[in-house]
Amino acid sequence: ADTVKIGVYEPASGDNGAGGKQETLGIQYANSETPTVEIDGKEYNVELDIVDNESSTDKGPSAASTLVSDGVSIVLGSYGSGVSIAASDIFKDGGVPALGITCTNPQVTQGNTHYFRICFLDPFQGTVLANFAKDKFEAKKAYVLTKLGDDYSAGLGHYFTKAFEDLGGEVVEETFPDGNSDFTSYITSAKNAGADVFFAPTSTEAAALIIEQAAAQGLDLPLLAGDTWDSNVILKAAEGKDVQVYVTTFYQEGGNEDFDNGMKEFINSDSKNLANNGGDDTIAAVSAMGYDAYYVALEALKAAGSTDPAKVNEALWDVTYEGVCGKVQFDSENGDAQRDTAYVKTANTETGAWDFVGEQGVE
Amino acid sequence: MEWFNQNLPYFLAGISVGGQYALIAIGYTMVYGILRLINFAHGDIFMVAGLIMVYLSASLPIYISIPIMIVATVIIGFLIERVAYKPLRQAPRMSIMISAIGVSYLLQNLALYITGGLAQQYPAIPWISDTIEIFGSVTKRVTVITPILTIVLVFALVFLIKKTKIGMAMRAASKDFETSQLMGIKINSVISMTFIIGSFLAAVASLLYFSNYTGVVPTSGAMPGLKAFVAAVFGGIGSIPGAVIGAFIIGICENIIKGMGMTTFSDAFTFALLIVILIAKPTGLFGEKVTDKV
Amino acid sequence: MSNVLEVKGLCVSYGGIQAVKDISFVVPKGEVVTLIGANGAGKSSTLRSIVGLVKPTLGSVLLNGKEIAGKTPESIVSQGITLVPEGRRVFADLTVLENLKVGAYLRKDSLDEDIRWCYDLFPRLKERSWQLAGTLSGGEQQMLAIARALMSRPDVIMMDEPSLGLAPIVVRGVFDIIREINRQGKTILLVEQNANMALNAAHHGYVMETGRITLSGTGKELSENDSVKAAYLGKARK
Amino acid sequence: MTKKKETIINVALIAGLLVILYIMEQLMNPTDMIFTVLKKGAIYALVAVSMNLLNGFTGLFSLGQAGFMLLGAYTYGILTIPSEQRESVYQYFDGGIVQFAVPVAIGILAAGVVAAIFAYLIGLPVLRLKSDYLAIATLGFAEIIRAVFQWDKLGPLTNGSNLLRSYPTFKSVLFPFIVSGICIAVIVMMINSTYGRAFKAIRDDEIAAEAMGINLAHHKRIAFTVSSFFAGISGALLAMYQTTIQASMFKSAMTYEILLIVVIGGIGSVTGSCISSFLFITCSEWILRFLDNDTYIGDFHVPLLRSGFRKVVFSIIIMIIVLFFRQGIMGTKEFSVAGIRNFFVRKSNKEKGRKLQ
Amino acid sequence: MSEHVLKVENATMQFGGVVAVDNMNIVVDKGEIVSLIGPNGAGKTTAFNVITGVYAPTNGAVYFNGKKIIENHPQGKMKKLYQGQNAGKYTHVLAPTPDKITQLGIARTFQNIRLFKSQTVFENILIAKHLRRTSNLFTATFHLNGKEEQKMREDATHLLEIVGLKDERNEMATSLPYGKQRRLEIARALATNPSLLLLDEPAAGMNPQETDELTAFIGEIRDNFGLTIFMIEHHMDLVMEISDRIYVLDFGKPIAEGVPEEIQNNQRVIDAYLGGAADE
Ligand SMILES: Nc1ncnc2c1ncn2[C@@H]1O[C@H](COP(=O)(O)OP(=O)(O)OP(=O)(O)O)[C@@H](O)[C@H]1O
Ligand SMILES: Nc1ncnc2c1ncn2[C@@H]1O[C@H](COP(=O)(O)OP(=O)(O)OP(=O)(O)O)[C@@H](O)[C@H]1O
Ligand SMILES: [Mg+2]
Ligand SMILES: [Mg+2]
Repeated sequence: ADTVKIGVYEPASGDNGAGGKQETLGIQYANSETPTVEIDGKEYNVELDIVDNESSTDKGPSAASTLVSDGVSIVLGSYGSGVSIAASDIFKDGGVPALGITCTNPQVTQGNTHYFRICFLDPFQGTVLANFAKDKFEAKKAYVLTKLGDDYSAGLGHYFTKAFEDLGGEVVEETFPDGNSDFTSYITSAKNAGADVFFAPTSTEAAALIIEQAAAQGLDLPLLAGDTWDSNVILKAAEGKDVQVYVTTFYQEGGNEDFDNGMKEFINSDSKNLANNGGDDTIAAVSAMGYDAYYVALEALKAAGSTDPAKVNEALWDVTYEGVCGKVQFDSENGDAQRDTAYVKTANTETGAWDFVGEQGVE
Repeated sequence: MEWFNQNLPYFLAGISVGGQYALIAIGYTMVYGILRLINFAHGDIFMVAGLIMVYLSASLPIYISIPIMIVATVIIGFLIERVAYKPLRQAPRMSIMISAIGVSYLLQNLALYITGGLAQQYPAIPWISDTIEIFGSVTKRVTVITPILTIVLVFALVFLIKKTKIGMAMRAASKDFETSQLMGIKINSVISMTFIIGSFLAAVASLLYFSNYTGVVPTSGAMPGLKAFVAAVFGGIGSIPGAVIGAFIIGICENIIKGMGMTTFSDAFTFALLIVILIAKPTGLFGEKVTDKV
Repeated sequence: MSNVLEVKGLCVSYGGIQAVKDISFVVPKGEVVTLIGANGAGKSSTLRSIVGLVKPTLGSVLLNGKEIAGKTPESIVSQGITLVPEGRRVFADLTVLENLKVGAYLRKDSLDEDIRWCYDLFPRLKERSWQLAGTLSGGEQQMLAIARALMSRPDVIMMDEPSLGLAPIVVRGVFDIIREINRQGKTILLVEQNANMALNAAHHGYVMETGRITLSGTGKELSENDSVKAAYLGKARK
Repeated sequence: MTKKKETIINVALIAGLLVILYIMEQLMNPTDMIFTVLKKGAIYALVAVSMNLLNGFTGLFSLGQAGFMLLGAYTYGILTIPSEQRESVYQYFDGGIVQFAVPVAIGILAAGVVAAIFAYLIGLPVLRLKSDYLAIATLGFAEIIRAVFQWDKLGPLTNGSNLLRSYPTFKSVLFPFIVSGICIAVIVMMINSTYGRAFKAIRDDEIAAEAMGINLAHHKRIAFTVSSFFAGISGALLAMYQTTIQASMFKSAMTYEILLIVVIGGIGSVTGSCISSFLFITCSEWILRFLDNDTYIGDFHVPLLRSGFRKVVFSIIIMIIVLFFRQGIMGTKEFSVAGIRNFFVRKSNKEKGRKLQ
Repeated sequence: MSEHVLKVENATMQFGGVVAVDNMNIVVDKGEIVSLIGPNGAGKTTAFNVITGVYAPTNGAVYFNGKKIIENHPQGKMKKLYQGQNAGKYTHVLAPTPDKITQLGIARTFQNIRLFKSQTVFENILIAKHLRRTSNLFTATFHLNGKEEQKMREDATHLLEIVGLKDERNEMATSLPYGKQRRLEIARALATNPSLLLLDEPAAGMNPQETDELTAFIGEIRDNFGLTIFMIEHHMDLVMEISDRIYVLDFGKPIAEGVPEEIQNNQRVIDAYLGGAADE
């Protein structure tokens, strides 16, 4: 049979390597579940073309070029907004549509016709988190720590700040530079500032350090974060420590039994998958999103009736799909999925698993 | 008192991180002193030491892992010198430095390959990882141990270099290999010795550092390495007390800057301070003046 | 009579250039032997290859009957031979005293006596005991280099142009010292541009030209040889 | 061969190269990876040559290249983003303070000029430093510049730590080739002028150079400023190539990469730097990529191959080059028609000689 | 006063506690060959370094063709250390860098040869022509200075012929034998069009035969280039043969000055420097 190529533009190394790998796992699982697609009456084998964008806006474009040059019909990814924005023009020039999975920064899809996405956006997520901080903790003052030069981090921090201030709260903002692993000063500053919540939309790597050091310094504020923190890295870091961690996310394990079981089996079937998932079979929300994204791509291919990227791009606008993380339907302006709720979870430091807190929307 | 309580943690963090920088910086300074080589791979040796510990402690008890980790790190440092620097003894300085950059790349990429790029959780070392309270600030015990251990090690080293025969051989070799050989000094052993000491200190530093900042990633060595290197230059490269003082100054300033809320500039400030010092004193605080006799 | 040093068929080349081409000579015990020749004749290369700083491409070097060619400088030096290198090469960042101590690196006994002896030979060094060697004047550095070599108590001392850049009075002093240490039983292999004095001080001499030995004889014979006079002794002796 | 003749041949060769590139672009798929590599290679060639001018020809060990590229890239980006795009690019800063856009050519030139001005100012204090101290000071400046450009307060100008994008870029591979080509030609001409000789004298022996009446401070500053000018231009080109820029990508690792290129090509060889940048980019970004993928030959799972292996292999290649080809690809020699001719003539002479014997 | 090409006035140079040059006064007149001799470490090279701007003197002044080119006064810590009798005489600081001195017409060679290692013999000389250029960075880069470049090359070629290195033109400077390297250093200094040439031990490392050749050579260039030569040397044959006058330095101070015969028979000089019987 003929093959159709789907590009996977994800980080396997760098700051976002851990998250990128989990997202890729979801895609791979979906691919193993449904390895073929029927396009225009013909059966095609779906081949995943996976490249590593190294979490870097500098190396990303070359990786993107590789995909375009390889002749993929559609690209999935990336985890991390900065790399997605950086590759946007490469995909545009190559005429290849791209489907963002968990890149939540608005700029990814803004003003271009080839980048779509299936997740909610940071203005939404930031507001959700601000509301949550207000509702749950009656927070008046928030300490916001973002990473310098990270679009995801800066974006989410920005929208959170805006929303929180609109709600009448006060915000202390700080940034940490690349390569920083000493967070004790930031934690001290948060304490000294008298903040009620500590909001840190960062990569999981920084997150683990923050949790560890917050615990060591006896910080008794709730730690809040966005979707990136929904990872077993966080669970492990928090396990057995005296910390409270809350995250907003796309998916809650248990949301879809079939998917959960299949995914776990897939992870456990291969030691490499297990390692890529961080050593256990906790399902990350990004994996679920990756899974959905793969099926959205298949829908688009079917709708286009062709493997021609231009046609796929055209078809994407009208694709709808009911996935494990909810319904995907793109708005006609930017190609963003329309979503209005996020899940909130908290890390259970005893069991080392996520506890469901609730769904939170925006009033 | 309020002020004191609020700012003590910054100082504690500064002193502790300064001590760790100091241990790494000595490695730079010693190698530079003898080979005139900025050993870019030094920070990565530090990172590798961290990874070794992670993997060892997964299957062995801590008290066995620690000595094995130190020995393994020392062997790696030794081998790197033999394989990547020794063949270039006669080559221009730039080549050795590039070789060092190459080794640094290789170590990072190997670490990336082996760990799959995922952060590895450093094991908690009993006693030194415990949380203690100092004047009301909560911190890990390692914070206090670091500066003390650093100072002890430094005194030992200074004695070694100033007062012992091998120390004199090191200083002689640092200026002129050929003539040192004529004096019967075994250049290769002296250089190996330097790398062994440097790697040993890097291993100790990694133990202290990662007990505090527990995630080990392939690039973990880059920033502490760079800072330590700056510290070495700051104090006058080649001078061990200089490196140590430089490291403490940088560690403390960095945390004060963060405490002041100028976090964007915490790294930049380190460099700015360095440049100011260099402009005032082109060979660092305690640097030997180059005697360029015409 | 025993030869302390025997060089047979020695060849040295740098890359493509052959600097020393199959030379043989002997240094008898207790004698002063000199090598003279124009710039670039290969004198320094000969000395450097004997002591192992460059590896000879061919040939053998026997020190007290033992083969040393191809060994490392450290091991050669430890067998009782040393070289005062061309251009002084003192350790610039060590003090004068430390330089002397490094000179005795291989020794384990007390150095006080030897240091005193060196200071007697070169009083100037005593004054400068704590100065960094790099800031000494050229001549002072030369003295230090000789003294440093003496510190290892070698049987054979090779000197590469020890009089280079020295004041006349010191040159004479250096030659006096050469004679003096020779009298004390040391064997000396001397390379000199100052052919007059070298031949005067030497028991034996060899003349090198473009990598080969072209003439040999006792010091006296050579200094009276017409071609040597014409080529190396200059107007004063013509 | 006379000098004139050689110049003509060189010009002809370059023209030929451009024509070939043009034809390739017409015949092949323009998104082919080879063009990506060629574009980036051309840009890196320029920055490598500019670094070589400092480190190789003037003996100034500077590690500030990434900083000057950053200046160039930002200058270009800030000046050329079309006004109507600014609102979305500077979304956190109300559209930023620059509200006009200049033509591409002026943007590129400004990139060089801004980098040069900064270099001049930085050079005043730091060029007094020697070797490694200079290296670390320039490295430090690059890091400071990077931090300043990420600073929130400068956001209206620099967009803080966020991406700059939507400025004009190039499509054809000819563009970076022509711009880099012109710049490199200028650098080569300078190296061959009396100033170039002065630079080399400074590299060989500062004290002697000064005794020959060469004003060290002045000449070092010239070399530093000129080198940074071209680094700035290459920064602008890189910005165009990447379509987005962000201060965080101009890290010291980038400088080390360029330094590696320079050394692999041969310190003091312009053609060496050019050749090695293309090789370097090809290896690091293209042909080794297959090493990152799990590969099955039939049912056989090729061992070792998985994500990250490419970089391991690449660093081993670098180590091999560094250890076994110490002079780099070209040493201090230049690739030239005359050189090749001489090489063959000498070879055949040798053969003749052998026959005669 | 203006008849002296070079005048060193009360120059003192201290390094920490070491007084390398101590209140030195020297004059050199036009067309002379003057030698500076003295024991090792007497401060001869240091004196050269002061004259050529490598070191700023602790105290004193240097005049070139009657114009003050260097002046300094004891300052700060030095003032306390400095014991000289003219401590207060100089009030300004005038400390040009070596290139400015060369620009004025004083060229030098070095005790330890300092050629440009990676350059050919010809390029070594060409570099020294750089300081007399009239082109700027722009015109030089775009080769708009063809005539000047041509002239530089002709001059350099001419110099090579004069010093007898024509055949070695394209060899690497460091591959030359020692004696020729010394000649090349002199040729390079000449290429800066000096009127005063300072030679620091030009005959070091040469055998007597080569020294004789050098003696003749120095005389020739003095005549051909209308030079004034100030020279440090330890080879007495050379010094006595070509010097018009000789200064003898000891512990940084001139202890004698005069024509060769006077110096040769001066008991202080014999004791401090020449030693015993002057022949041997
Ligand atoms: N490291 C080297 N690399 C290449 N060639 C060299 C090297 N050292 C010496 N030579 C060459 O070998 C030859 C002999 O040099 P050598 O130094 O032995 O001569 P020499 O007799 O000691 O001369 P001098 O009196 O000048 O010291 C010369 O042609 C020299 O150029
Ligand atoms: N840069 C310096 N720092 C400290 N001391 C110095 C420096 N330069 C020279 N000296 C000292 O000054 C004194 C004079 O040195 P100088 O080189 O002028 O001697 P010289 O007369 O040229 O001797 P020689 O004939 O041996 O070359 C020496 O004692 C030397 O140690
Ligand atoms: Mg010699
Ligand atoms: Mg001198």
